[in-house]
Amino acid sequence: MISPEQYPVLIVVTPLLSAFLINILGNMDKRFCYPATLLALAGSLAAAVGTLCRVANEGVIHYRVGGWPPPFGIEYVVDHLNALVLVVVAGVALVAAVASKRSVEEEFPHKITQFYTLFVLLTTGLLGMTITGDAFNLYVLMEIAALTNYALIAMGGNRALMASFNYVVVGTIGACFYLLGVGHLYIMTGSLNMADIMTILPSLYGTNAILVAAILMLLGAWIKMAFFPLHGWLPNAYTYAPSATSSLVAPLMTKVSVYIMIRVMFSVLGATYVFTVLPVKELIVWLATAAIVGGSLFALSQKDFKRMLTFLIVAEVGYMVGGAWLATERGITGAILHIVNDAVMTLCLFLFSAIVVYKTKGHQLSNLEGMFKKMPLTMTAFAVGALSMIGVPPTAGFFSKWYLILGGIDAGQWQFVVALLFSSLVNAVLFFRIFEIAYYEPHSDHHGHSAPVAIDEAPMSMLLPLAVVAVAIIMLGLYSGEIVTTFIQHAVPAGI
Amino acid sequence: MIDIIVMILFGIGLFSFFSTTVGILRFPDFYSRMHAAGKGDVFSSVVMLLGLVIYHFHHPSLDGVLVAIKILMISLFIFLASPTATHAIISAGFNSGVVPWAKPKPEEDKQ
Amino acid sequence: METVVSIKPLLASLVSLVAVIPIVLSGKRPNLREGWTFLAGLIKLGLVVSMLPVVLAGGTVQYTLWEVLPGLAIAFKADAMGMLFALIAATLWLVTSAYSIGYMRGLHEHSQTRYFSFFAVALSATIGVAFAANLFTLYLFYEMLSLATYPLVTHHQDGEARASGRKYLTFILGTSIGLVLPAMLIVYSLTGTLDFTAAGILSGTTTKTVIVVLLLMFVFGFAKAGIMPMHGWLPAAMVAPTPVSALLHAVAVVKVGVFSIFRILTGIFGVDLLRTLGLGETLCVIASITILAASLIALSQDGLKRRLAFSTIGQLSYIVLGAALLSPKGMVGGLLHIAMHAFGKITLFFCAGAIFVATGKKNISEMVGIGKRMPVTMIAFLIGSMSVIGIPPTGGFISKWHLLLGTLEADQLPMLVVLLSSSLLNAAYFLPVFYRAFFCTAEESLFPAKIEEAPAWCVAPLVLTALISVGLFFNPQPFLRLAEMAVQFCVGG
Amino acid sequence: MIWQFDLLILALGVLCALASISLKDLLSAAIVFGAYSFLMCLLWTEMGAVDVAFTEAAVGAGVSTVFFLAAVYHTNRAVKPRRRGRLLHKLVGLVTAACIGLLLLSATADFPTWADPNSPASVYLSPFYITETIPQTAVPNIVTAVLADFRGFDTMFETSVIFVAGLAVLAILGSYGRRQRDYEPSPTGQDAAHQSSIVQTACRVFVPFMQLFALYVVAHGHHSPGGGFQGGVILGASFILVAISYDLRVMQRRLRERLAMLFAGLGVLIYAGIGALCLVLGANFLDYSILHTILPATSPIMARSHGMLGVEIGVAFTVMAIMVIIYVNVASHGKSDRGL
Amino acid sequence: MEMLLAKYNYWIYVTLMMIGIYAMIAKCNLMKKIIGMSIFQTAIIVFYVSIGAKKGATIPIIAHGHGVAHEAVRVADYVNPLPHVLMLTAIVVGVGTLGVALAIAMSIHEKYGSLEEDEILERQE
Repeated sequence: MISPEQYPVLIVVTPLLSAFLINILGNMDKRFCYPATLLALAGSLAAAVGTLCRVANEGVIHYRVGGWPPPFGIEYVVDHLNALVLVVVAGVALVAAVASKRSVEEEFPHKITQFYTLFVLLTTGLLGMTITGDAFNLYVLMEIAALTNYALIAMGGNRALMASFNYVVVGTIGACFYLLGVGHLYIMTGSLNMADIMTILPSLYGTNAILVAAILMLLGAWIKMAFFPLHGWLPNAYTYAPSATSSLVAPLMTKVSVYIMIRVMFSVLGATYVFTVLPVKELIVWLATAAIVGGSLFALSQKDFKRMLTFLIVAEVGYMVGGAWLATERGITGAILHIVNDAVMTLCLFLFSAIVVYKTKGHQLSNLEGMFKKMPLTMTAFAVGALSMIGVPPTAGFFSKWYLILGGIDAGQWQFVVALLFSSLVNAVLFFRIFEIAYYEPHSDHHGHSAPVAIDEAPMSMLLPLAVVAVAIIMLGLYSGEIVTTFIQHAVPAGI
Repeated sequence: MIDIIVMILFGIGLFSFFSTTVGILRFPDFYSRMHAAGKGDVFSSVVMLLGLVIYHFHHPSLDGVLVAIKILMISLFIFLASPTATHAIISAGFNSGVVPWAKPKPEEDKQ
Repeated sequence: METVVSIKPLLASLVSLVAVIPIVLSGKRPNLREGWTFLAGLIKLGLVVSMLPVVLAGGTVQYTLWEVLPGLAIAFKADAMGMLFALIAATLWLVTSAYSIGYMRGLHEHSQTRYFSFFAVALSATIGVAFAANLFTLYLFYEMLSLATYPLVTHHQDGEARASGRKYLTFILGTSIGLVLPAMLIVYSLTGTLDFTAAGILSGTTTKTVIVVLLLMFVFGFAKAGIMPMHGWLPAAMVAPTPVSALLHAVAVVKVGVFSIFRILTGIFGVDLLRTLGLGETLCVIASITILAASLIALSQDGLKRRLAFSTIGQLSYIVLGAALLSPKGMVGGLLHIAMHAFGKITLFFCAGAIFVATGKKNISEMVGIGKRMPVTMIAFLIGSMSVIGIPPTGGFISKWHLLLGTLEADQLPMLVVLLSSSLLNAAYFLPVFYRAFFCTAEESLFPAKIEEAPAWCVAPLVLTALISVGLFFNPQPFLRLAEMAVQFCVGG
Repeated sequence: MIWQFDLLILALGVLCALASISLKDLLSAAIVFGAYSFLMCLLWTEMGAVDVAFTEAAVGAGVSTVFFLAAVYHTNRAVKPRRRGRLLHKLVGLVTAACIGLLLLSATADFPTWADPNSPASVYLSPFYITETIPQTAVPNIVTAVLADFRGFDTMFETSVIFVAGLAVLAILGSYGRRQRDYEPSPTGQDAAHQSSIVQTACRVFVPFMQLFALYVVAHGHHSPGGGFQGGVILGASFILVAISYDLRVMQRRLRERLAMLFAGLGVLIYAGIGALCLVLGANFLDYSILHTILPATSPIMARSHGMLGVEIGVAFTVMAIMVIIYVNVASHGKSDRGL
Repeated sequence: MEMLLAKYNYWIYVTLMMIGIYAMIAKCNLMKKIIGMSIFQTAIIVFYVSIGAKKGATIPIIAHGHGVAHEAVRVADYVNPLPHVLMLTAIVVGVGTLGVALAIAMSIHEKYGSLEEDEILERQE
């Protein structure tokens, strides 16, 4: 009944519609929520995959919402870049949803309905941000994602409240900056459609207004993605968020913001403007270097496992921003590939932290003692994610880092290369510290012959997703060549 | 002809607005200020709206009449709402124990 | 020379990895578990041997598993050099497994299942390195080996193990991520490929300085080769159970290090390039420093295993030196020494373990007169040390002989001196052990004169290895042949 | 447009803004802020943005002021006089504000002069909307047409934003889902339940008219300023008025929280559902023109018009319900007992 | 003078925005932060609406609906409707954010008994 023509919009509409259904059903009976959520996200994922295949076969897809031709109506544009990101977002959301069951029942039994409705709406927002080809539509979806995000984080209670309030303030500033940027573009070009703006823009490259617009939009994206000097809000927000929330938000929010930055750079302002007219290339790569080094060092100084992960996110954002601004083909490829890989890696780590919280009621490093004995499978899966963060082949992390470093070498930005290697080393230290803690049973310093710890694995609903993600990490690693040749190399703007 | 009436109504309205403002600024205490505000406000706005209504009969047409009726309804609304609001405010003030002004010592009060 | 495309190399590497599953599953029933280990070992050896004819016929067995990125494939190639190494590793794994059973059970070690499974993983990594067809694959298995050996090194899970485990990872991972990875990336961005070729891939791509930097990055980056100052982890890792030290730190890990260096020098840089740039000397100097320093330190060590560790460091640099001489004979010697030293040193470690099992003694000073109690072990010890020193009739002599010839061939007389003097030093730190063990007056002796050997599971392997290293003197085949082929292949002369 | 008037309003607006952030008493700050938004809405009427002005009047000056007051009522109303310590923050704030200000000012130099009929914005896209609206959608109010049809997709998500906001407030404050609704007297002794009968009577008179008016605004949105949002807000406001003049529970007897939530969901469902219906009928999402196949006796053009009406109704539902929900939760601090 | 006439809207929106940002960053009281936030958002609305303004044009509602639907509509008569639509969205988003922010602020107050940032922070320790 529904032709493949409609897949792009289905990606977004399926979760949107079902969000409200979930809410209505949930008010009748809580138990509907979980399966309904899975169903919705699975549908969205299916549509996303369908779109991906179409893009792979027939190239860029344009979809006119409401049947109005762009630039008058809103247009969905699915090209090789966001087709990929869409699948990742839908997939990650689905896995996170599967894993969320126990944590949600544990952490806020009274608010299951609201949680899942918001959860699905957040996914909708992220998907919409990714798929739209209209600058203003992007803002609206950004706000949906943001509002749901605030609420989901605030549901953590206690310290999460203040964190989420700061997030509200900062996030609003970010979104408003983006909106202002769009306004500047609109007043200068009179259009809101990204592709349209890009065609009009070259005649205006010289003007101050466009410069300001660029700065504002990029600032907005950077605030949203917690790029180094602007990262202040992230650690608290993600640390104190409920684990079900953080395992959705931490992998996706920053990545999608990075995607938006790339989108703005290459599909609104245009690569030539960003790299040649703007004088800031070097500066930003330096900032990214600072982000990587700073993030890694902060992570090194944390006692709190989850908090440590949040600082790693800051560092990873540095990777991607830096890679995108290296202005070399390999660098940008690496950045895009890292969006995909890092989403999955982060998901793996945060799913693990969710398990830790669920099992040990805390997320300090000390909570991990003896984990290898207690839950070997979980730890194995986590180890895969960790190795990927370190960048050990054949995990996914290695290959994106590979491209990034090559890009850095091509661009002659050695400080960036060094920073990447440094952060790999730091990650190695971080995660092997964790392995060590988890490998030695608590207070077993008498030749290891401690009381045998009973095996006590995580519940299936959490373990299974984790395992899936671990496998996915390795698969992504092995297929990264395919991904690059099929999708990313088309996404990299020509003439670099 | 119509214009003149409109002028006059506007004049009255403006004047009483002015006096209302003066009253709000100059009256000694909460209650009397509210008195000024309540009365003057309602009266002047209603008068001015009437002026507008009449202005619309310049060239009578269906739309004109419609607009006029709408304006009349607005004025009616104000006529009901504003006093109620004033009343509510004053009684709230009274409940929270704002003392009325007595002759000898004019003391300031917070709204 | 014909190339056979066959999945054998991959299988040879994977078989022990797969074996982990049954090993873990049958964790409750030790005999079955060790049965699996042996089975895997046999299959592995069988696979390796089955490829031997092809290689001896001058061919190679190749298999490309998966091309991840353009010019970045997980590919296997069984050529002479790799075959040499694989053969050693596969053989010694069997022996060591047997020995481990005796050792672990003799000491009632805990969590043996974990021990055996990671042992298997380590082995498949080793074979993977041996058969790696390009730097990327090599790096992949190199890292895998580092990770797999960590639980083995820190098997005791006590404070000491924790500390030395840290040291181990810091050295191994630190160098491989900090030096090898970037070097690899630079090579890739220069040449666009990482395959090992006969003539090397770097020639004519870049300036001498870059080459030198790369060379240093690689040589020090493969810290498993224990070139000073990257040797710190080796003595520390001696906290591991002796079989681990024996296999991993006399054979697998350290030899993987030097093997990788060999591969890089021949396959990436290419002998000619190094010759033309005259980088051999640099390496020679580095290596000889390590040789002498290590031997001197070894003299001062009282812990038997620590002494062995330092001697290992020294001996490894022999191999590097052999490669650095860039002369056919020298390189043959180097490659041969991989084999010879492996057999000799593993014998020594077995003896140390046997002594520990039987008497619980770790220090040389406590072993006065032990020969009266454990004659077999100590005889084997003598043979092992002779082989390491290079005294006929042991295999060690053959390799050292080639090395000496190599120095002459490359007229590097200082190196000749270095080799000889260090051989003296070796003698100086090995023979006293043996001497004090047998030739001491009854009252000096710390042991009753009744013979009381370690369990048979321990003794048999060490006797076997000892015999092999003697046997290698009389018939150094197939190792010599392989080494010569490998050298001739990459020197091309 | 009389620019003196314009400027005057803007100046007043700036004054109000300054006042509302500097006042020490949050209650008055909130009220001044209400005044500020009202000035803004005057300004927009005066610039011809009637719909925006209408919305701002209903939302900004009306409901959100109420929200503020309710929130202040439940928290403490006085701002602590700052001792020392905030100097750094002040400095950072000033510097940031200055930088952003300079940045934006530098951009204004390139802008076309204000209200220039030949500015890109006026000549590029808008002519299409202005000329094509009647022929293609038969809706005189261009804003409604663009809102509900040309850019209807935005509006759908904007409705979802409202929905999300309500849900978020529930999730954060609400004891929603737990059934206990304990009555507790409000912190201040003064009892709002005994509002003077004058107020109650007046409100009783007003409420029906307000709701009627709201429906008029929704329905007449095609021809005059207004539409789903404004109507919905007024509708919500009427309930809020009941809640204020009587008591939260009295209001809840008329519109229970669960029912409200249902309405909210329903509203957006109507909107998205109409979109999906178009999808099912084989057109693109939200392409109302296809609806003429199922609507009796309608041309594609009128179908668009009707479709818009449908979605506007949906919007009205959601907005009304959510406004009520937010008010209820904010005013009663989550336990919707009796409110202010 | 023309300069002033040409740009004063934009200048004043910048001023409002600066006020908003300043309040959001410098103010210690959460409510003040929220007020600042709303001012910030209105400032943007002023900006957009100013973009839409057009000299000599009237509100974007075509006179007498169906009556003159068929005669040509003169573009110059009507102001640009697009920014209005966008700003309707912005206003709604604004009130949404406001509601959420207020809710969070209230539960913070419930938890820590204060709306002053610094007090809350020291009570968190």
